[in-house]
Amino acid sequence: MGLWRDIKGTLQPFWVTLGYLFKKPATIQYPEEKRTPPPRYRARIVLTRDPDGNERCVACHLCSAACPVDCISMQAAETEDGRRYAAWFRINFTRCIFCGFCAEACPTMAIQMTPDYEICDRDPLNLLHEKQDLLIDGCGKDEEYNFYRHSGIGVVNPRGGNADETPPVDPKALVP
Amino acid sequence: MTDYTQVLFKNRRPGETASLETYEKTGGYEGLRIALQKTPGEICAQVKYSGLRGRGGAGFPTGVKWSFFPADQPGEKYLVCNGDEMEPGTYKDRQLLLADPHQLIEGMVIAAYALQAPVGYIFLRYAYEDCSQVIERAIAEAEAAGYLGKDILGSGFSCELHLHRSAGRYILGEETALINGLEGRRPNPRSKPPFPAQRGLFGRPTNVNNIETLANVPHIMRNGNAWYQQLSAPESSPGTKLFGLSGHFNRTECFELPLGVTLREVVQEYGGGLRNGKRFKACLPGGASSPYMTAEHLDVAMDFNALEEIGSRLGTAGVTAFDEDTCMVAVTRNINRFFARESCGWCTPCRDGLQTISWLLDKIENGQGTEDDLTMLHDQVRNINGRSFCALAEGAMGPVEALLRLFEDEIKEHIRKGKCPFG
Amino acid sequence: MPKLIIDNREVTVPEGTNVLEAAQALDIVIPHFCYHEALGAVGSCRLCAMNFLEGPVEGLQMACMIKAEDGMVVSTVDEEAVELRSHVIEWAMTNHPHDCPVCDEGGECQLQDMTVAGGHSRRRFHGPKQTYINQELGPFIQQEKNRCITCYRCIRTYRDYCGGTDFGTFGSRNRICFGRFQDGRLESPFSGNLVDACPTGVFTNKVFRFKSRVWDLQEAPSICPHCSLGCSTIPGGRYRELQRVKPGINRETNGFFICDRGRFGYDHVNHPERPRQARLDGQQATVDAALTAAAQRVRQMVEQHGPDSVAFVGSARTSLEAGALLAEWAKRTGSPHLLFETHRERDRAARILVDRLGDRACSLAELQQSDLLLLIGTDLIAEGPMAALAVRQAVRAGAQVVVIDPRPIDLPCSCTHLPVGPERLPVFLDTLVTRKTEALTDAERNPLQALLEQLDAAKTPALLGGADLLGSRGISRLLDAAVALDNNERPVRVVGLLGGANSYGGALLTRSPRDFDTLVDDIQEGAIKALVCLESDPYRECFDPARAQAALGRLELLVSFDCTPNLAAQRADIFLPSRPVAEMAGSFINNEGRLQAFEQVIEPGISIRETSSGDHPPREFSLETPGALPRPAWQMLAQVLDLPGDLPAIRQQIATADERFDALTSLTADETGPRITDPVVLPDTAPDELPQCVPGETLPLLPVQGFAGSDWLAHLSAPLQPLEGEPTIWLHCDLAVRLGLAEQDQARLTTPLGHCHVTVRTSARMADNLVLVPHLWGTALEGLVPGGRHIDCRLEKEVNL
Amino acid sequence: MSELLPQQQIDKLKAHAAEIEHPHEMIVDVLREIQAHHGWVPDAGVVLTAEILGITPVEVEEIATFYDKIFRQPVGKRVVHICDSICCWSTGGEEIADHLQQTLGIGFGETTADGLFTLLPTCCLGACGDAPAMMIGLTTYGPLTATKVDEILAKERAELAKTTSGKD
Repeated sequence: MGLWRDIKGTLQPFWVTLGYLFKKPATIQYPEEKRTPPPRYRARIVLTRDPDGNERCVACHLCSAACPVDCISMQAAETEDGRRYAAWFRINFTRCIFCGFCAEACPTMAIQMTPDYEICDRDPLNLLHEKQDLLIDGCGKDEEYNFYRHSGIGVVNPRGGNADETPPVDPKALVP
Repeated sequence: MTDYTQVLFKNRRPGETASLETYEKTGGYEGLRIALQKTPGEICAQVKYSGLRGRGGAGFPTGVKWSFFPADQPGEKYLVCNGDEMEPGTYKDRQLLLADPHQLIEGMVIAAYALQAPVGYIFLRYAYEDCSQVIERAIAEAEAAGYLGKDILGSGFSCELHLHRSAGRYILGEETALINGLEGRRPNPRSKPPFPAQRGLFGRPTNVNNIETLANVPHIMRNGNAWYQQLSAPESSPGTKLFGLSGHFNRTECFELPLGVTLREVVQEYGGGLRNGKRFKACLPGGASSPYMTAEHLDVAMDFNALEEIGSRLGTAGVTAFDEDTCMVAVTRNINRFFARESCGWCTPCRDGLQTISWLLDKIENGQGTEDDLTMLHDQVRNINGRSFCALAEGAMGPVEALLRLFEDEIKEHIRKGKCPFG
Repeated sequence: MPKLIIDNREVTVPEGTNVLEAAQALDIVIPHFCYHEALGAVGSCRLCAMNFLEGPVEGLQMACMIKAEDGMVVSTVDEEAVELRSHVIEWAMTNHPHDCPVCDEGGECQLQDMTVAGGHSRRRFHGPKQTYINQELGPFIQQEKNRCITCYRCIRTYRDYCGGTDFGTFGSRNRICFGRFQDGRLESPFSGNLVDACPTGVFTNKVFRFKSRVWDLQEAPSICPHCSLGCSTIPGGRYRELQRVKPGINRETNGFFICDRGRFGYDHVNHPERPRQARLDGQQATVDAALTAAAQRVRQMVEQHGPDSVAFVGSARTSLEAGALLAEWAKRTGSPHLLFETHRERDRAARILVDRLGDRACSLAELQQSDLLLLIGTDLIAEGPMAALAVRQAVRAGAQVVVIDPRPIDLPCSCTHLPVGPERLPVFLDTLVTRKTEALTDAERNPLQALLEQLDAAKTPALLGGADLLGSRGISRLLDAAVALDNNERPVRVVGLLGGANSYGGALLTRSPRDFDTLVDDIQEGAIKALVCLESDPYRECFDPARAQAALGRLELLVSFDCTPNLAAQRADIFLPSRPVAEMAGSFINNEGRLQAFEQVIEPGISIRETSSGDHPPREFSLETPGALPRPAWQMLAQVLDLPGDLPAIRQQIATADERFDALTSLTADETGPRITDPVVLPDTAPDELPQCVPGETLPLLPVQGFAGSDWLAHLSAPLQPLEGEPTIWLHCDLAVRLGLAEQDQARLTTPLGHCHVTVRTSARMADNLVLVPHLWGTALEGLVPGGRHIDCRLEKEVNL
Repeated sequence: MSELLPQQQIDKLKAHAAEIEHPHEMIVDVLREIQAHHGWVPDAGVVLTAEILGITPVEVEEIATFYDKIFRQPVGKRVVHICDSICCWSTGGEEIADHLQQTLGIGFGETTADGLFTLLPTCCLGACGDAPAMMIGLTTYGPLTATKVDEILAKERAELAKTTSGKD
């Protein structure tokens, strides 16, 4: 039995290899040829905008908290109308492992992964992407979500002006 | 209609308020004279043995409450009359004051003497401006006649009464909230203990009684306990009670009836049946916070204990009737909206729980309810009942709990049809 | 001591403990909102439900409202209780917005914790949410009313605990909101505590707004450097910037709260002009070179002119470790001149207090238990704000407070105030000692007689006095009074408010009977030629700045270690950048002798915010962190002395050399700390009586401390700038009338130091015939150093043209 | 300030407040006096109350915003409170409320353009026997029908016209 098994074990790989000689190769001639990855492929990270064209990122730090390699850093700031946003936002792609935790953690759909995997560079500083490098002019995967329309604290609509809110309470109101 | 003995309403004439003269003619202030001959302890004992129970809604024995009061303690002590009658369906105190206000003054002076609390406050709700004028006049008359003020009837006992006019809000009917209101603080209820008898108004011992309760006291003093107890049949609930009828009755008036009359007698004899010959469906037996009674309860005696046995409460005996065409979900929704609006906002179950129930009942009544909403409604009632800071939310649960218990089919019909079956 | 069973585990707790606390003693944490250890329980949130199975109380109850009693059997995991808790959370969340991503409470949100702990996760209520309009509450507090869950903690903290009067509860039912009557700054000096009290993000720290997430902060237990009380704090920093301070919990000192000066006074650490570079004769130098030069030149000076020619001056913000090493340096040179306070009266008062305090020392926790508090010559809000809060808690428990002080004292509680001139304070103290009332005026006699009777009857009396106004004689008499008022049943406790965070430790280390005023004479005469300043500014922080500045110009060598841009640092021949409290570990001894350690929070350096080029942090690499040169003073001093430079070794060294500091070797920053009492080197004979002023052509001017503007570190903190205000003087209404001045008038104040423009404030609650001027750094008033003495002044009304 | 309360009355209230031990107990009384005189309690009225009683405006506002019968916003010359609790609701209160809204041309919480009437819902007025009921000023009316409401409003209008012309 032992001998037979050994012979089979030695010959079978050759048989398999032989079989592949007559099949179409799985590899492609990158970079002349390019593969189209599936839409949920996890590669280059972008910051998206809401349907009104404003930055979705509210600098909540959840992505940076979730990031296992600490490649995201940012500073929150506030606009005149009370919108929290990222004064600067940096992803260090030399460190990024494309795990997607940041996109998972993002409560505003701001940070999203794209299938664009061509982000290698000889100068590491070029892989330090700032906000202007990350921000795109679109909504990405969700065409509708606008955090400030659901947050319940004003900003895009006057306070109490969103669909699921009552107009502001006035303790001096006449109606009991 | 049986001719029951009229005690509190014996001087009632339509559109007329009994003067001091009329009151005195019918034995007014005799109770005070008798009381001043006794020691404070004797009066407390007599009230205790008379079996008088509080008429404000809870039915707590008045004499027992008085016996907790540290009458011997030196320093300021206060007597407060709770005239914040705001329970929907209740208007008996207004009728009583407009008919014969001196009963209250006399009752308060006797109570002040019995409790050795010579400063009294009458806390009156905003809407009773007519009563406030009547009370002010009665106080002035009583003072002029020596029934009130310094050295009453030569007994050496002095008593002063102040009238405080409120500015709305149901919660002030809760005695500790009322005390906060009198002090000019935000009228949230206080935690008990300490009870008002230990630390009440301005941190001093305070006794709070309902108008009708206090108005009974002079009659007990004058006529004795035996007389008082024979006024009604049930041993546990002696005396007469003012029944205020409202809702779909033919006659919506206030009657003085002995405790223990049957609901049937109230509905048919006094209420004169229901409007347009409709059939009786349900009623609130004692204000908006009392669980519903239905046609099957018509032969239940209207007294404190009997109603508790069937899962309801006598409350203020403000009987509001609903005819067969009434949607009980809508009724409950209205009542619940009242309680949600009148919550003081102190504790979470009342402040936010009642709001949740309002939302659920709105949804069901508007035909958007689901089975989940019904489950949630059960959840809410189970978790609010007995869990709130004061009795307001618990009272609010009375009708909701009764709705779920007695009219669950009606709720399900709303859900099934996707609209209110009563149109 | 009731013994009860919770979840099948037995626990014995002190009398008066509630069942929620008893469960906590077993490490069973049940969600709660309205209960707070400092605020107590009110039973409004209905969250901490437990099922009482056996004992005096039965059924489902709110554990915070039930006192633990013998024989109770309680279940916290009972199904009913668990269900109710999840429902209460659900109700509380009914109107709460889903704005956690933009909420600054994130990371320390108790509502979030309680929601998870309470078991509520899926929203069933889909009705509309309530919204509110926010109020503008001034520079410290940001409000977002929509987040409110109406737990009433804010009002109970701000108004009940802290005594603020401009904050209330409005509306009713589910439309309750908390705030001011109208927009405006929250006036209480304890307003910052709203941030900690609020379990969610209704009240957040406006200064810290959007700066960092709390999980990104570097935090460590620390001690507040802004007064002598030694409150426990937890500063937090990020990107080399100190960003906020929150209170640490120390049940002996500050409890759970801190004052706004402590909370918002941290920014001196980030001051743009903070000296970070070592200097040698006006040229930049390495720290090592400057240290070597300092050691060498001091040695040379001693060799040439004898040990008497060098003086060493620390300060009240010098850590105990650095102070002890400075003392060691002085000892090695043989110099007899070693002081830790350049302000004559604060120095002398601290030493006398430390020498005699002994068992009379009284922590703030003990102060809360007092039944009679006599505050004489102290304005607690300025000199030790948290002590004022302790006094308030005593009053809430029924204590009486008597204040004898010339200032219009604003305590957060009721008190009896005798506004008398500062010259009367010694007379009053004498009367307390001798019980002889001859020296009193008729108007003074009765209240003082009554006070004596009250003091005799009191069970736990405490005397509080400030070193500033009482001076050395006053503090000495205060202690005499305590001795005289002792009786067999109880001692009289004493709280002395000292100059700074380590005044007490400095006093323990001082080895010269002289004070700085006499050293100035020596400098003037040329006997002292070299001065080593350790985090002190003898130019301005002394009793008589004008005299000191004239004399200090004659020094041949000035060495300064400091972390603030003060005059000594600017004029030093050798300057060494030291680190503030937040950037190093060390220890302080507070005004009751409590030794407390603090840890390092952040590394020094210029923050990323300042070094960045706008939209992102710098992209250049550098081998060194910019501005990271400062070192802890103790480390630099150890180098001078050729000692090992790590803290444990230094502490060991100090403890070995001086057994009073034994506890240093095992001290950690999160403990309450042991008390150290020991006799110290007392100052020599008392200085001349303070000059009495006779009202006449000139007016007596009394410089006093203010809440924000007269603490040097607080002054360097940008967030506190709004509290400093304009130069102001206070007059009694009657005096104002006599001078033809009215409230808010502009006046010209002339003193021997020059002229300045001031705003007139009047009060009926202060001493007559006196002009009070709150010391204000960075203005013409900075030369008017508080110190219990009068300066002649003139006041003229200014007419606006 | 005299517009809120006559000086004489202010002095009287101040004197009374100085006499009593707990001036807070007068908060509601003073607010009601201001309301009786001025119709409603503006911010200045809260400040005036605080000044009369020697307390802080916050303490007054806490009370003023709690009670529903203290008006912290401008109201018309007459406030019409229509009961919406169970007894009035079950006897046609909603129809009366609708009728009032239509007749006056305003919704709840609003004031008629001529500044005469403000319409507010209220909880039970204690006139359940006379349901449906309403309260105008401090006078209760019931049982109401559409016609009766019209009559009452007409009467109130006439009275208002009289007092206004009398003043002029």
